[in-house]
Amino acid sequence: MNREMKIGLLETMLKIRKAELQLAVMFKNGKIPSGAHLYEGEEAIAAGVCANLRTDDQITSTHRGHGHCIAKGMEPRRMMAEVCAKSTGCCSGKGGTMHMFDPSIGVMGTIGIVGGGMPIATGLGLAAKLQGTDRVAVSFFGDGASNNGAFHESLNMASLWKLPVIYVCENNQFATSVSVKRSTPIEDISVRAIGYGMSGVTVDGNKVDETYAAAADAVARARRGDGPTLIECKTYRIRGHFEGDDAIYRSKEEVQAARERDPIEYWKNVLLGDGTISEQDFIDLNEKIEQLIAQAAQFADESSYPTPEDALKLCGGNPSLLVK
Amino acid sequence: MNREMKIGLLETMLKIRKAELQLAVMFKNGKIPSGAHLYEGEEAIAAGVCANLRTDDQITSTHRGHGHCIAKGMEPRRMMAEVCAKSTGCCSGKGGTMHMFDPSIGVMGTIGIVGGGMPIATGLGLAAKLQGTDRVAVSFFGDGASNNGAFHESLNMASLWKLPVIYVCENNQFATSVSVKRSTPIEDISVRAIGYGMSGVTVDGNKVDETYAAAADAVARARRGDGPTLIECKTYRIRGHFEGDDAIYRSKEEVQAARERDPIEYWKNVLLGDGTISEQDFIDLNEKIEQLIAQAAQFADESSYPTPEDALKLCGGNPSLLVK
Amino acid sequence: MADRRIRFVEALREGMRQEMERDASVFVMGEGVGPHGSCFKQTDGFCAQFGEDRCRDTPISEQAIAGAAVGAALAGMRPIADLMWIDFTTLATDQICNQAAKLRYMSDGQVNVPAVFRATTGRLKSNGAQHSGSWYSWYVNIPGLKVVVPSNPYDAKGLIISAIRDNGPVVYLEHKMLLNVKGEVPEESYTIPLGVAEVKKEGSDLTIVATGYEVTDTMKAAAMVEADGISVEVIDPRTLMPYDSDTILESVRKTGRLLVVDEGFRYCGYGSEIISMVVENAMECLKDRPRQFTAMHSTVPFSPPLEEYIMPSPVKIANEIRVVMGKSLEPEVAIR
Amino acid sequence: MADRRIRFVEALREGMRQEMERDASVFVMGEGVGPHGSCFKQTDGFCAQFGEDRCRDTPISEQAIAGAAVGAALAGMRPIADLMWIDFTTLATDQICNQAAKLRYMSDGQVNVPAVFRATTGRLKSNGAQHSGSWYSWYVNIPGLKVVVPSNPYDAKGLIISAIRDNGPVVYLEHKMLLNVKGEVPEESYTIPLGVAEVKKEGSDLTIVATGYEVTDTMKAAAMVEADGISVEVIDPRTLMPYDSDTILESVRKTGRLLVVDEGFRYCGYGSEIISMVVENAMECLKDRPRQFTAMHSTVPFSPPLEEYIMPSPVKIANEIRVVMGKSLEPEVAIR
Ligand SMILES: Cc1ncc(C[n+]2csc(CCOP(=O)(O)OP(=O)(O)O)c2C)c(N)n1
Ligand SMILES: Cc1ncc(C[n+]2csc(CCOP(=O)(O)OP(=O)(O)O)c2C)c(N)n1
Ligand SMILES: [Mg+2]
Ligand SMILES: [Mg+2]
Repeated sequence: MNREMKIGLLETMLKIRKAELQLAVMFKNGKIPSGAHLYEGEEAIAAGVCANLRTDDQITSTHRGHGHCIAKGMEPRRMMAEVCAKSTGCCSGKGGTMHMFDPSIGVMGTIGIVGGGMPIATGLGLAAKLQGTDRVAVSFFGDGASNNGAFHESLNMASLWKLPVIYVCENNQFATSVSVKRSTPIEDISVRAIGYGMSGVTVDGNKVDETYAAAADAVARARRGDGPTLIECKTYRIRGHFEGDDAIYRSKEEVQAARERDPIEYWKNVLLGDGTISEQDFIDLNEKIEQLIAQAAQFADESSYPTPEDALKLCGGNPSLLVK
Repeated sequence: MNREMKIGLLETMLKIRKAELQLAVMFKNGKIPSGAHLYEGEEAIAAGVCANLRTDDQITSTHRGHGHCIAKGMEPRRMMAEVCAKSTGCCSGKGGTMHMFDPSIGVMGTIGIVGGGMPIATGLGLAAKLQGTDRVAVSFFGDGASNNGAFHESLNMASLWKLPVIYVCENNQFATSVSVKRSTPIEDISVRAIGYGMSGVTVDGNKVDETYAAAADAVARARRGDGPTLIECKTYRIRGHFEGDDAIYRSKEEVQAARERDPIEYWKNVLLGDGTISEQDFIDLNEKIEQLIAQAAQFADESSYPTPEDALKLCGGNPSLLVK
Repeated sequence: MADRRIRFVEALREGMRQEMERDASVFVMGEGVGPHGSCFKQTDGFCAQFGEDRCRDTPISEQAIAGAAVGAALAGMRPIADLMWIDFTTLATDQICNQAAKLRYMSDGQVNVPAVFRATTGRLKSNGAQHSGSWYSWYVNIPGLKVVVPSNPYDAKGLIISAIRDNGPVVYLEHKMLLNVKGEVPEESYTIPLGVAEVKKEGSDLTIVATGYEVTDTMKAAAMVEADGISVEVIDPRTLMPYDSDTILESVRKTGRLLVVDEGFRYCGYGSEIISMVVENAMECLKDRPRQFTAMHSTVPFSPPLEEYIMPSPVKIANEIRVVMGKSLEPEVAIR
Repeated sequence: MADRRIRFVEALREGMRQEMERDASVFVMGEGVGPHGSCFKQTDGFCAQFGEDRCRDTPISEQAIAGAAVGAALAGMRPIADLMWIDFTTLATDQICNQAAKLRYMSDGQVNVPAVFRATTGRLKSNGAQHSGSWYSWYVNIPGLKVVVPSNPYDAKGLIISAIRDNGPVVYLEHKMLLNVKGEVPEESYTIPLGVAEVKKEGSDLTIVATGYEVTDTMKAAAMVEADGISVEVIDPRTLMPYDSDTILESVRKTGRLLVVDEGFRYCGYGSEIISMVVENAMECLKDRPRQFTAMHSTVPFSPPLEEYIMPSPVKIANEIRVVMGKSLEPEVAIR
């Protein structure tokens, strides 16, 4: 990794973190009509994985997808405006916090049905192969999703057909209130790769160098035509399942311990330690991104809502019945 | 295994074999209204597994379920009458070849949706546990079914909750015309057990002593409360997928080679070799069962069809609309 | 005690708890129903009272949750499978519709499947495209299933108890906008028979059939149009399948006019069903064309103005009533 | 060439083949579609002509098959996902109804999902409870989906080509009892626009709307009642969603009578939809109550006398026509 890339990872993580914390504030202030599932503490996964991707590579994501969108190149303001249900959002307010798209940069959908993005990513990989490109697809999903049939069918199919798909399991220890220990009778979800004859690896999802390296391997494998990889990234869901979830089903100590393993602190220290950046560099970067996010928040806040009639722009129905 | 049990296994396999071959003839003669998926060559699995079961143990089975019903204790004539759509069948003609039930002996359903029986068996095991019994549940399914989401979700849940369920994968190398090599990128399906933290084993499904022993282990484990087991039984689907399928998607040589590994021949020779039975014993047994099946066929043939109005006996609908 | 007012979710919980106390074969399973007591607290306190065996968290495995309920029911239990949002039942439709619904029939009555499949239904402030569906017309269509959609706390309790005691599979749906609504609910156990509608309000000019949250909207609309001198009769089927066609027909024979208000989609939806049933049986009683007012035929959008636009509301329903009664020339919302 | 008669399955295959020849982005996947050429030979010869990449066998993974079709479609391909029997689509309803149907809308038109979900539908000699369903009313209900049910070889070809070229997801259903029926089919490529019904037979006394195999049964029944002096107009919607309400309404305005014949179930079914649409728009044109004749509301039984009992047939439809026309006092089958 060269200097630029190292700083790029830090920048991406900071962008995600600050956007999420800003959204948490906006949620409290009633600026978000729905709940929102925030990604605080898991930034090293989206950042490390997406740093390996080209613009034409494609991803699917989940209900907790803001970070993946930013890491894949979405402007924070388009993400934030969408979360705030505004016409300037990446889906003009039709999608919302759980449903973001920008095919021009390969964001092929954050999907609100748990596991639902995995078969779709499998199809993105299939298309890449059929089209004779070396494009790859990445599917982000949670520990909870790994127990859904969609996981099984997708990984089996991708391995069978040697599709260029990287399945990134964000094991943040929880699926809503349910600890992974209460849903999954194995230690490492990555061992499931064995059942599909594919590569599987578990990394520390709070260390962006580890997620980056694992994804680099997997992307190279996929581009070579050697098939899919399952990457399990161990991390911790710092916040409640959604904003407003008090998350009393776990101890404060546990959360505190996880907070101390902050992925941004970790990477900042690595970069300070190896001389990539100075303290001042960090302060500058931090400020730059704070500004970016503040502007994005303002943009989201000041943007207008879509006009009601827009609701029907793309809807189906029987033309002769629709207009009475 | 004592002498009686050894002969019992032979007897069960012969019953299944002769019933299936008889049904093949009846199909040709137009006695069966639908197609039928026959079990020829796979008898050692049903026989070996069910020999470990008590009457109150419960099974779910598949579209290829005649053999499981017989092995679990169903009278061949009730099975055959059902296949022939007669009122004397085990479901009075409502179920048919793919849908057989007899809860009094633990046949909780042969299910026509591939994989559909696995979550149900999981629930049977859950009930056994909640009811504080040491009853076990067995789910028979194919290599093809092992790629369905139902497999994944069921095994994970059963292992998580340590349910008394035995998942018996009958790997007969095909799912309709699709060779297991074209659907499943691993050699042994039993390795998937690793992904659920449960026991898994592969045995020769044409050797009834092997299937018996593996099931004995698994049933003991389940009764002890130590959770589920995945048993993969390697076998070969001798006939077409259903009667009428010419199965030209594989070579005659391949089928011939499989025929030479006949499970009944194997077990007969073991029993002759170790002095359990004499040639005359075998001839007698064979004749006895031939008679039984001939009578069953006659019973099925001579039984009457259900009366049309019976169709509505158990159906729902809105009472006030049903009768106009 | 007669005027005890509790929330819908409390009534539902009380119904389940009383059945679990009465019958050891009743148990609950689903994602997050365990110690945390469910998303909307439907099973709050159950683990403490009944233990985790009878109120168990599950993996995110909708097919296995529904299927395990089927299996447990076959073996003599009375499972309540919580599938969270009805939108997620799309992952369990094989088990609900091909298995639960059919096993009794296929076996010629040798087995029963006394399972309840619970889920929340309908919209709730920008839940978005994949968390706002109604879907119940699917389950109404399938022989062997019963479908229950309570519209108030009293019904929530009486109907969940009936659903649990029913020997066949029941899909029981909780509208998210009703969960915190309060109503009078007796403390003692009681049942409301499945298949019996309630006349929520008598009236002489127009029959409105509405279900779930739309009962609330419709009652408000009915009050609004009273000023116009329109007397509306409001019927809540409560059980969507089998549904109480007699009560609906009787009402239509009296009023001569029919409007169905439904949050589901129109095509092959519940509105079409009710209208069709009425005209097949009593068209000559209608003074005018029947109408239905449903969610517009659109994926549910996220942004509030869009979502509001496609969904029924008291004002829109009131306007629709005026249209039906010839008191307004144009529907406010011309597009359905 | 104009009078070339080929079977339904050949017409369908020819339509797919011509599109695969024309457009490299079209491909087929499903269980057994590969070298063996599908259960009913729908893709016979495709592997030889196009290679296994474009005609690929899949594992028994309905959710992944449908989902991979969605993903491939998002990335610019035009997948045809073969789900074998419509009964198995219950395992793929999340991908078909929550994903394929919604992604275009959710993304505000940034993505398209030009996928075809093919499956066989309906009964076929004792296929039993889990292999005889119709289910299409489910898909009709979902905004964003189109639903096509051809009733003859000519339509099979023209409609599959339109379905493949359509930029949205299309559910295309092949009735098992039609697959080997022959009809005139031009060799050259042609399309039949989605959403346009066909008047199969003109008549003056009664409009019958029938789809799929019931078009055949209904045409036979219409011929039978000619002797009674009853002139039946038969309409095949061909596309069930969006459906051609104009053609149906025009016919009903002429005949003044409506009967819907459908193999699906009645409650929230296609029959209820058509009846509702007609009375909502033109009740005053009806001389008498509309009726529907559907499969009885029963899980489909295996045994032939039972299966025949619950299903429509030409004789039963003819009798129903006489009932509607007041030429018979009692329906032959009183119970629906
Ligand atoms: C199929 C389905 N089931 C249940 C839900 C409700 N739900 C939303 S997020 C979630 C937990 C997901 O856990 P995980 O996959 O670990 O992702 P995380 O939230 O931890 O990022 C659940 C159960 C859903 N959206 N879809
Ligand atoms: C969910 C589902 N998909 C497809 C089918 C059609 N089908 C019936 S049997 C079968 C093959 C099953 O293969 P396997 O599980 O190996 O069992 P086998 O027939 O070899 O005993 C298929 C695809 C079905 N019945 N259900
Ligand atoms: Mg998680
Ligand atoms: Mg097999």
